[in-house]
Amino acid sequence: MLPEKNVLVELYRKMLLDRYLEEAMVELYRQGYIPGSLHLGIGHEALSIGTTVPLRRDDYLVFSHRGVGHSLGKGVPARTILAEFMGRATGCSLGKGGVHLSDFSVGCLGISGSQGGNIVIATGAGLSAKMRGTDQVTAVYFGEGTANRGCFHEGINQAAVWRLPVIFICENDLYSYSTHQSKIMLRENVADHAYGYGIPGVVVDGNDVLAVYEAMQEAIARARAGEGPTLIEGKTYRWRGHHEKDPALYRDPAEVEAWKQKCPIKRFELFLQAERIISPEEQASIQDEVRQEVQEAIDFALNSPFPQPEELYRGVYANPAGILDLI
Amino acid sequence: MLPEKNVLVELYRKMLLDRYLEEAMVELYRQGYIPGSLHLGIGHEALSIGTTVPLRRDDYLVFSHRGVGHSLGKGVPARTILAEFMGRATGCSLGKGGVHLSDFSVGCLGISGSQGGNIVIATGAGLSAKMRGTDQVTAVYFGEGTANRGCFHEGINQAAVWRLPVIFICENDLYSYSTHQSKIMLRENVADHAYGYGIPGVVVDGNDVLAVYEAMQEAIARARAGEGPTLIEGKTYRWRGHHEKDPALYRDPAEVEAWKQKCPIKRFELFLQAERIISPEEQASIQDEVRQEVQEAIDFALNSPFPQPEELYRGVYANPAGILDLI
Amino acid sequence: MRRITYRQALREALQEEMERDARVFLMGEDVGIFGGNFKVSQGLIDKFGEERVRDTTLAETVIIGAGVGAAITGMRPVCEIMLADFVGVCFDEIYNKAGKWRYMHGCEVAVPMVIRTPMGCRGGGGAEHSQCPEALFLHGPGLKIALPSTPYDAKGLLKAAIRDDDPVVFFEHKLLYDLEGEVPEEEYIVPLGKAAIRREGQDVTILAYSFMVHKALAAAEALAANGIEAEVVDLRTLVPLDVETVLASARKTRRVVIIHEANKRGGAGAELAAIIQEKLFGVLAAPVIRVCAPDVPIPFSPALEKVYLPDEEKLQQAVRELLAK
Amino acid sequence: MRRITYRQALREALQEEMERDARVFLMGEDVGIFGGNFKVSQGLIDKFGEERVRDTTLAETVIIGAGVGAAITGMRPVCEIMLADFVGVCFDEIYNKAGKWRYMHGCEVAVPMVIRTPMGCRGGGGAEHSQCPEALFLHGPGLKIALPSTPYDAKGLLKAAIRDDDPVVFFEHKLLYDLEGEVPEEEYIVPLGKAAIRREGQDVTILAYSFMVHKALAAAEALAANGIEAEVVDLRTLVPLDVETVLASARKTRRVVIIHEANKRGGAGAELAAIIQEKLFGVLAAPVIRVCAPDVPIPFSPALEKVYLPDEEKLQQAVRELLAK
Ligand SMILES: Cc1ncc(C[n+]2csc(CCOP(=O)(O)OP(=O)(O)O)c2C)c(N)n1
Ligand SMILES: Cc1ncc(C[n+]2csc(CCOP(=O)(O)OP(=O)(O)O)c2C)c(N)n1
Ligand SMILES: [Mg+2]
Ligand SMILES: [Mg+2]
Repeated sequence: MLPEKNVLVELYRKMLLDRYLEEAMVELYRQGYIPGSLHLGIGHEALSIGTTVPLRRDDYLVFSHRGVGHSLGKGVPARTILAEFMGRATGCSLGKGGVHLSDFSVGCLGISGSQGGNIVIATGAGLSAKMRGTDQVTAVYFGEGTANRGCFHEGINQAAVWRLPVIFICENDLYSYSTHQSKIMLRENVADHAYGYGIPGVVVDGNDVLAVYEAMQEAIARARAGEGPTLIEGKTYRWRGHHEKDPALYRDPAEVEAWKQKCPIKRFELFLQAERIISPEEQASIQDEVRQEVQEAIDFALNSPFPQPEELYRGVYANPAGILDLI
Repeated sequence: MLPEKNVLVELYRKMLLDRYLEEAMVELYRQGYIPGSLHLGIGHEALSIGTTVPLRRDDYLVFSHRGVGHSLGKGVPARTILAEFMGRATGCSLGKGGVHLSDFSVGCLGISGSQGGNIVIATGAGLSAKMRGTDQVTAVYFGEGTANRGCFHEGINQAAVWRLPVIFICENDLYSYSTHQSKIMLRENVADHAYGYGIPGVVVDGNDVLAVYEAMQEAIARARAGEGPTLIEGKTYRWRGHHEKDPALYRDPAEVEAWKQKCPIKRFELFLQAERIISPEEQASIQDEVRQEVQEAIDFALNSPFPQPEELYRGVYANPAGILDLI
Repeated sequence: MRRITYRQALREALQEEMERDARVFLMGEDVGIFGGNFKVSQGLIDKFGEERVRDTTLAETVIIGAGVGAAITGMRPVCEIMLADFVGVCFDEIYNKAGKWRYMHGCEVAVPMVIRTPMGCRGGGGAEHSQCPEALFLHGPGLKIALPSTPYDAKGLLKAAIRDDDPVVFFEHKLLYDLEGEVPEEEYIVPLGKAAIRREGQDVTILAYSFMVHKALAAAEALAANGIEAEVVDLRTLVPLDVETVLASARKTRRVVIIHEANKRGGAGAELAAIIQEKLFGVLAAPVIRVCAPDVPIPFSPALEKVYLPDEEKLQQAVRELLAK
Repeated sequence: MRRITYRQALREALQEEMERDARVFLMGEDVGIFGGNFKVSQGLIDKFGEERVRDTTLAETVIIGAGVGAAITGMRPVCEIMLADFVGVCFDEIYNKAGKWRYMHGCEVAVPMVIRTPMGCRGGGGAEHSQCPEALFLHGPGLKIALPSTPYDAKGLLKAAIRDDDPVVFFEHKLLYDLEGEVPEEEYIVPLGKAAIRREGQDVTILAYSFMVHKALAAAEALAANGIEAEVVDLRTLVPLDVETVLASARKTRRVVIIHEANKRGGAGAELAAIIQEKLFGVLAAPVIRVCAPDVPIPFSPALEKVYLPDEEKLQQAVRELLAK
């Protein structure tokens, strides 16, 4: 069933916002405004947006290193995301996190630097929601590479046994860093592991935002109804290198090109036009709005201060009584 | 196909040896000769013996905390096993290991104190055999509880991808310590996970030594032929507590009794008699021999010295150059 | 005052805090009906039900990881790791997730969780079932570390740890569970970061924690018979560390001996010695000495374990040598 | 002499040892065609093929666990952990398996493996991608620890580590990969356990390793301009530790400052300070001082990272204060 128009517009708007913001980040990174390694999710938008838009504000999200889209989808402002990546005091994690984006006001719980560490944390967030008697859902994200780690097994199995409201989402983009999926697993689908856990495993076209949205809605419904976790795998592709310093020479340019042809945003635009859901004028004005939002975010971030030196020592402990003498 | 008589006798002999030795250990533990926690495998004999007898001397074994049967099956002398458990210098690990039984001369590589740590080590032993171009097989053991740990996932998947000659054997005895299988997994079989790894998963009656032997032979053949790993799950039951201080009150006595009725040794004896493979006289003489072997092991261990104090410092490093000043 | 065991004291702490605060719950392997490997949580499932006393899968990564996830979303988990040796299999979760999640994510969210785990040798545990890994967590920013030595402290520190808004790694010693001691009926807390002077003396300061406090007291008694008066300081927590009490005692006696069961190299004694020599240079009459296990894996054979373990004799010997300097 | 980078030096060590000994092989994430995250193994797959330069799954537990399994059955694996921060996810495998397998199993089998891993801050890595966790392994019996600071040592120590029959945790520093230095064409080894005096001086001893050696040398130059002659000792390996060289230098200068990038509490500096104050009590003219990062998670923002990191200014300052005492 096709979602309401406002949902379709939101999906489109947020996919665009994600794309434009990440494209801007490519530039900002090149110019030296973003330190460290930058992992972008360009190409993944149908998954990051299609799975987050159907969530409620009080649902939890534990994404991973390509978390710009997920954050936007869940409602983190573009400007605090960007300021965070630029190490500014106004960043959503006060500039202390960088890729560790968080915004507890919209349920973005943070990310784990060790890939897959987020999976077991999500199990705990799901447990917490269940114990507190809310119907909050937790969504957690990882790549097909990360699915090889042990915490995938531990986190999903425990959530299955306790029938926790957690949705495990594998963003399968064929590569983990330079390594092709064929080198790290024998089966075609990560979702095939669902069988062993006795939970539903769903494979979707990760470039089809409506298919993703629908699969997510079903998983959310199951989770809220107390029926436990679902493992969703979306097949997609990252357009850029593993991070912005990786030229990704390990991929065949033809393969990259073929996937770009399957651009999730273009595809959704064509659909929206063909179905006459949004007019060309509406589309243009959404694009303008989004461009402006990104520009405002850039201005905000560039004009934001860096954290004060004293910030270094602040906040290690919630209760620092007795601690400071050791610093 | 029924194995040759000499194999059948060996299976029987070793199951008996395992049983008698472990029964003796119950007593020795009670008398204070065995320190620490003692985890016995009484009830598991069809699995420990049925999977080790078909291995070659140069194959590798990485068993776990109930490793008496596996050690015996692979050819570790009863006396060095017992001496080890009694902390004697003559033990197979010089008394330094206790439950960490090892005997490199017969391919017993040791055990991991953290359950499941052996699984990834086995993957490495399999890799080593493959790289050295031998056709050695590695067998690794774990309970259904341990199968919940992440290293199960990491070890099996890597072995699958590299098509390593490793046989992953789950000894499912329904309980991990006090916890029933129903509390730790939704599916009935641990072997159901094989599906996700794209390798064969086999469930056998773990109290039927011939079924176990046959499943193991098939897995060995696959492994030696370079076709990769197999996951075998044997359904069995431990008769005693998790360890010798655990009265196992969490189990229904009727359940225990029902499983004792399915005693793997009794069952095999009945088979051997029904098929007239061994005569009552042969059986009696095997029993006598085994009893004597156990008695000799006890005498040996009781008469063995404890390690000398200097042993404490010896052997931490293979190359201790430059190290000793820190001890 | 009534006397109860360390185990009972811990159980009371759990029970009282669970009664007091519905967010507190237990999870770990076999903590439910079975009551935990050392029976600390025995009976609690009858009071609080399976929801709040949770048997987990045999999977420490998820025990701790889920603890962090629950803690940052409004619960106050008390996670049990069956033996302290197994912190290695969930090390990233304790060290990097529990310890740093707050700071990395904007210093807003608290991670109020307790990781209870039994440590130490008790005869025949061997290299992977006997360790005292507290020093590993000393190096980890964001974590607190408690190591009670008496029933009184076991209860008071555990209650403080549960109420604390930071992650506390709480080490119980296997050989202390059966120890009896005075524990008042009335509610009390032992704050994290306050050492206890277990015995006063002016000749030498012995710093100890957990089970070794008792070895230190035994050694002090024996030394007293020879006219040497040792002051025994029970650190109780390593983070926060009660530097003030430590330095005050060291300033008074001018001689310090540290005892811990863990091996020496990179142990907590190194940090203590480093602090004391820095702060009291010129005050001390002798170097700070460490009495610890040697840097070898823990041997299984009790014949070797005895040689391995620091004890009152080794401590007395070290004190005597130090005073002779 | 020809000059090559630290990265090239490491690569040469790998290549030469792989040529020399068919049992040596590499495994880790993206070490094959990609050449590793820091390109150390680039090109080796062309020389040795996929069998000996193995891309693993993203699963550190199996990278190290399988390394142990291969090492005890006749191979000599060199395992790469992409960043030193991730030792936490395979901690049990390194600390308890690699380190103790031999001892627990009869002291017969050797565990000849190397765990290579890049550590340190390089601007914007944050709390989980910048750590220097060497101190954690210092506490682990059975392990050796190498931390080369120059291309020469990178090659010589890596070759020594690969030939060593014990497990060696080999820390490379991210900021050193591009450093050029003299490396002879001829075969050589830098033995584990021999410190190098990088600069002689009589006023103060600076103990350093890895990247901080260069900060120490920079500070020493600046101090020399003010008439303070610092002796800079590069420890090269923490286990074995060259206690002799350390003590000889400290005995000469009577003042010791330790610098390391890792945070202070429970860091390697604690052990060094503890040893030195014990061995040289009465000889030292001042306490042993540590210049380290503070005990906070590593902040992402470069503005804070700069405040976080120990550097030549902080070191100079500490030396000056020490000499003023
Ligand atoms: C435990 C751990 N090992 C290695 C890394 C380094 N690393 C970060 S992302 C990545 C690849 C992840 O691949 P995948 O899970 O497929 O996600 P993708 O990057 O494709 O989105 C690696 C190896 C890490 N962060 N954590
Ligand atoms: C990582 C780890 N966690 C916990 C333990 C303690 N422990 C030892 S055996 C065991 C239960 C194992 O159950 P299972 O795998 O089913 O094997 P079984 O004992 O039934 O043969 C537990 C919890 C351990 N040794 N290692
Ligand atoms: Mg991927
Ligand atoms: Mg079991």
